[in-house]
Amino acid sequence: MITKTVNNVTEALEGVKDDMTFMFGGFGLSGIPENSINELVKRNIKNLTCISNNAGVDDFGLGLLLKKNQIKKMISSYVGENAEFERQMLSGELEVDLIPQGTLAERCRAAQNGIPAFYTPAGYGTEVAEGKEVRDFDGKPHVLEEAFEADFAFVKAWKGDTAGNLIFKGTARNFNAVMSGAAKITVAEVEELVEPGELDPNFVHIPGVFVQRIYQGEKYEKRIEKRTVRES
Amino acid sequence: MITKTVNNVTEALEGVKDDMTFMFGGFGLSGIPENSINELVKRNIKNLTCISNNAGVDDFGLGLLLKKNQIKKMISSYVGENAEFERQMLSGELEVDLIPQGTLAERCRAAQNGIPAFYTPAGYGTEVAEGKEVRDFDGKPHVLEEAFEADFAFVKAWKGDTAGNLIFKGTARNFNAVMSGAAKITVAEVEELVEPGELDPNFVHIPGVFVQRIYQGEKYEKRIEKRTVRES
Amino acid sequence: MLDKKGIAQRIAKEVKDGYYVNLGIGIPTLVANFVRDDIDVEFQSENGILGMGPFPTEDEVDADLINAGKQTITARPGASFFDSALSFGMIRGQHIDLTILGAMEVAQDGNIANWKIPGKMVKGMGGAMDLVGSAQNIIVAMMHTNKAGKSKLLSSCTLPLTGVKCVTKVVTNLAVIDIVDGKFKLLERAPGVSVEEIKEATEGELIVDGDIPEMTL
Amino acid sequence: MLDKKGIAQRIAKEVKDGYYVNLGIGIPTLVANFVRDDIDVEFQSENGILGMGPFPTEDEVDADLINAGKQTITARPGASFFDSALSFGMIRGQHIDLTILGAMEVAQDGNIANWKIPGKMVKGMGGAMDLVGSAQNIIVAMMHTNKAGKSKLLSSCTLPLTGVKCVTKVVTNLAVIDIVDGKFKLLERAPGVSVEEIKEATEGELIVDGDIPEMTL
Repeated sequence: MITKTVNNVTEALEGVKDDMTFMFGGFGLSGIPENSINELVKRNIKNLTCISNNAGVDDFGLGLLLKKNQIKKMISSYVGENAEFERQMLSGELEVDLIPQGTLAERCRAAQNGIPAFYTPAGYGTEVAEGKEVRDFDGKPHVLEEAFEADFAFVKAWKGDTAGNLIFKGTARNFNAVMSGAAKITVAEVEELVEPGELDPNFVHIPGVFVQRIYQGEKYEKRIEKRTVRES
Repeated sequence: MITKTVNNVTEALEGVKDDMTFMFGGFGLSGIPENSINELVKRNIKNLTCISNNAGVDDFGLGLLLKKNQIKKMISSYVGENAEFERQMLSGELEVDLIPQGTLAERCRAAQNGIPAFYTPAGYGTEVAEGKEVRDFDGKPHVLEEAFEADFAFVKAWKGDTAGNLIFKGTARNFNAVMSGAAKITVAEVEELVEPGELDPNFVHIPGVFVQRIYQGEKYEKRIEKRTVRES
Repeated sequence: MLDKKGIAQRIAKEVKDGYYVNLGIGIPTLVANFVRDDIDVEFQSENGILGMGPFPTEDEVDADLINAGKQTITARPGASFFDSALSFGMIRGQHIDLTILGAMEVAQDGNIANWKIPGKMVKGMGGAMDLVGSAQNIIVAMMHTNKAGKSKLLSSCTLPLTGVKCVTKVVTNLAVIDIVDGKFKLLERAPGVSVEEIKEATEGELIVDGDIPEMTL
Repeated sequence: MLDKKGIAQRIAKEVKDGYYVNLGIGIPTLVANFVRDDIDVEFQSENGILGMGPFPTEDEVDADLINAGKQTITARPGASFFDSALSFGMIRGQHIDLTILGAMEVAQDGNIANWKIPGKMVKGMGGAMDLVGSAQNIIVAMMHTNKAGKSKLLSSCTLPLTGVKCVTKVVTNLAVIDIVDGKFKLLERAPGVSVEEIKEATEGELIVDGDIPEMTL
């Protein structure tokens, strides 16, 4: 079995540099690669382009990178409920490329699967489609969108094995699955790292070939943005 | 829970007609929708266009439909080891559209996911690309391929629940997963049909929304094309 | 006049047996509470769940189980989880029967704007552009006028668009309105609201054809 | 001169530690038997498995577990199963390090033909067009001449192509040959085979630069 294990987050992030493009899994704060993000904050590398559906919150997740002005450009679908993100965008400190969430996901998936470009109806007739090729299929206009290119993808899974196989839990799968293998190097952190053979091969969500480095995260805060409960 | 159960293969195939286009899951004989195929043979509908990676063998799977001349056109990637398929093709009795296996899979997946067209490097410079748009991405030529359109998709899963959720086993997942939801109506047959809640939602391969009808197959022969064994 | 709950309650009547439904953030989320319980309906949330259940009890709360509004949720028996590509595949591939979302503006040609006020506010489109770009059955849930009292049902949108010619129905605190042939067509009045009041609150062209019934909830 | 096993054995030396490898039907399948067991290599089969193991014992035979040649196989610990779209995503996305496949013809420009003889025989391309269209490291395993004794290493392919300018190396019963700058470059002779014999069996332009060593297996 080809082994992908690295000993810790320091080894996992070897080679990250100023000016690089990174992908981050997660939706809101659910399933974000907490340990990799915290290490990036510590390393204080700058001028980053970040592809991530959201940008965390003011004091957690990618919000930490934003606050330290490490991010030059965000490629995201949603800003709402992140005051610092909105402030930096409106003030012009931060370049922002807002794109439809499904297009964001599919551009990751395209990179993962070697599809250089595809057509989607999303965004036709809006400013998102400006400057892009539009073509009719079955009489309906579609926009040409291209695969992302990134240096590192940081993803977080529930369980993983040393061969790099990943299993996600609940809705924390989100962008983590489609970003795995979508960058030159994919760094996966997992809550539980097991030996090959412990995961059922029928239920591996992401095969190890898509992952270059895997480590067990030191701790997970797994913060909840909107705790909503009902009476039991 | 929205229920997709039909009582038997007769109900499952309601509406199939001459001249329709069908998708069939399976690779070789592994994971083919045996019960649905046998019922199509029995109904003797004609002039079919069949999208399937292979065409079974002479006396099993789609080979049975071929032998009875029910198929007008095959859209496949591989003919080898199927004498009747090759004979009908070379004699001109059967129209055949041979396309690269990855393109076949991706055109199904495109139909399933509402992507009308995408670019792939496969087939560039070959007769497969004749008449198709070619475009360079990153200096490399790619061929534009479109999503399939089909009336029915017949797929076979290991387990399924009455909500239409599917789980596949081993390499029998193949085209079954990508054809689910890629036609107007998807008919899934399963070895074991269970109640909602019995399948772990983390490990459902195909969500029920992609399946319109589900039934438990009466029996499965699961024939093996090339039994290769080693000494124990 | 309806409150937000009332709007959700009225929209719930549009939800039919066997529907897969995507609910946007805000008023649309409330719709789930009012769907008749003698019909089978499944809710999709685009962050990766089909078969969304009610909010969890304190004991059930799980950071790995949220909806698109980032609220903690539960999964019903028969639910499934999936990645964002397949989730938007469901949407783009028109496997979802009904989409209910909020808006800042809706125009009589079916255009919708709901993600940005240039120079002032940017929420982002999230999954809305994918939803309105593909769905065939789109209901907008919103107040008839904005906080400044200006109509949100316009002859043409002034804000950056989310999608073109896609909205089929609008349910507001004042009325149920269909979009037909590039015009607003008044179908129902909210309880106690007159046709005159609706006309006044609607900047776009409003077709009032015959007697307009008061809605029932 | 090598037999088919010998060709596979020589190619096995090209398989490096940490490689993910796709093996075509025929001679390539045999390569797995000869890979050094002190290196870590994983085999992918495009019908949907990574981490393919040896053939099963009688007891282990499972109709749901086959390779691309439809042979029954086993899965190694750490294996995974996936659908055909993701499988070809691995291939197209260049996640597979080495592709080994058979051919009817290889041309000195790197073109390859292996799926059809017009009017006579059609096997179909299977996954070969996807493999050669994307892989960066493609080794062809084949006999140097066909059954009629005619060279399969040509100045230009005569059969319908599978891919263009893609083959990087050819290992035959007679020689190991690289494709460099649109020419065949002789690297090694099979045991007991002379440079003259190889030249004679090669219709395309063959560069023989200095002394050509006999291969070791």
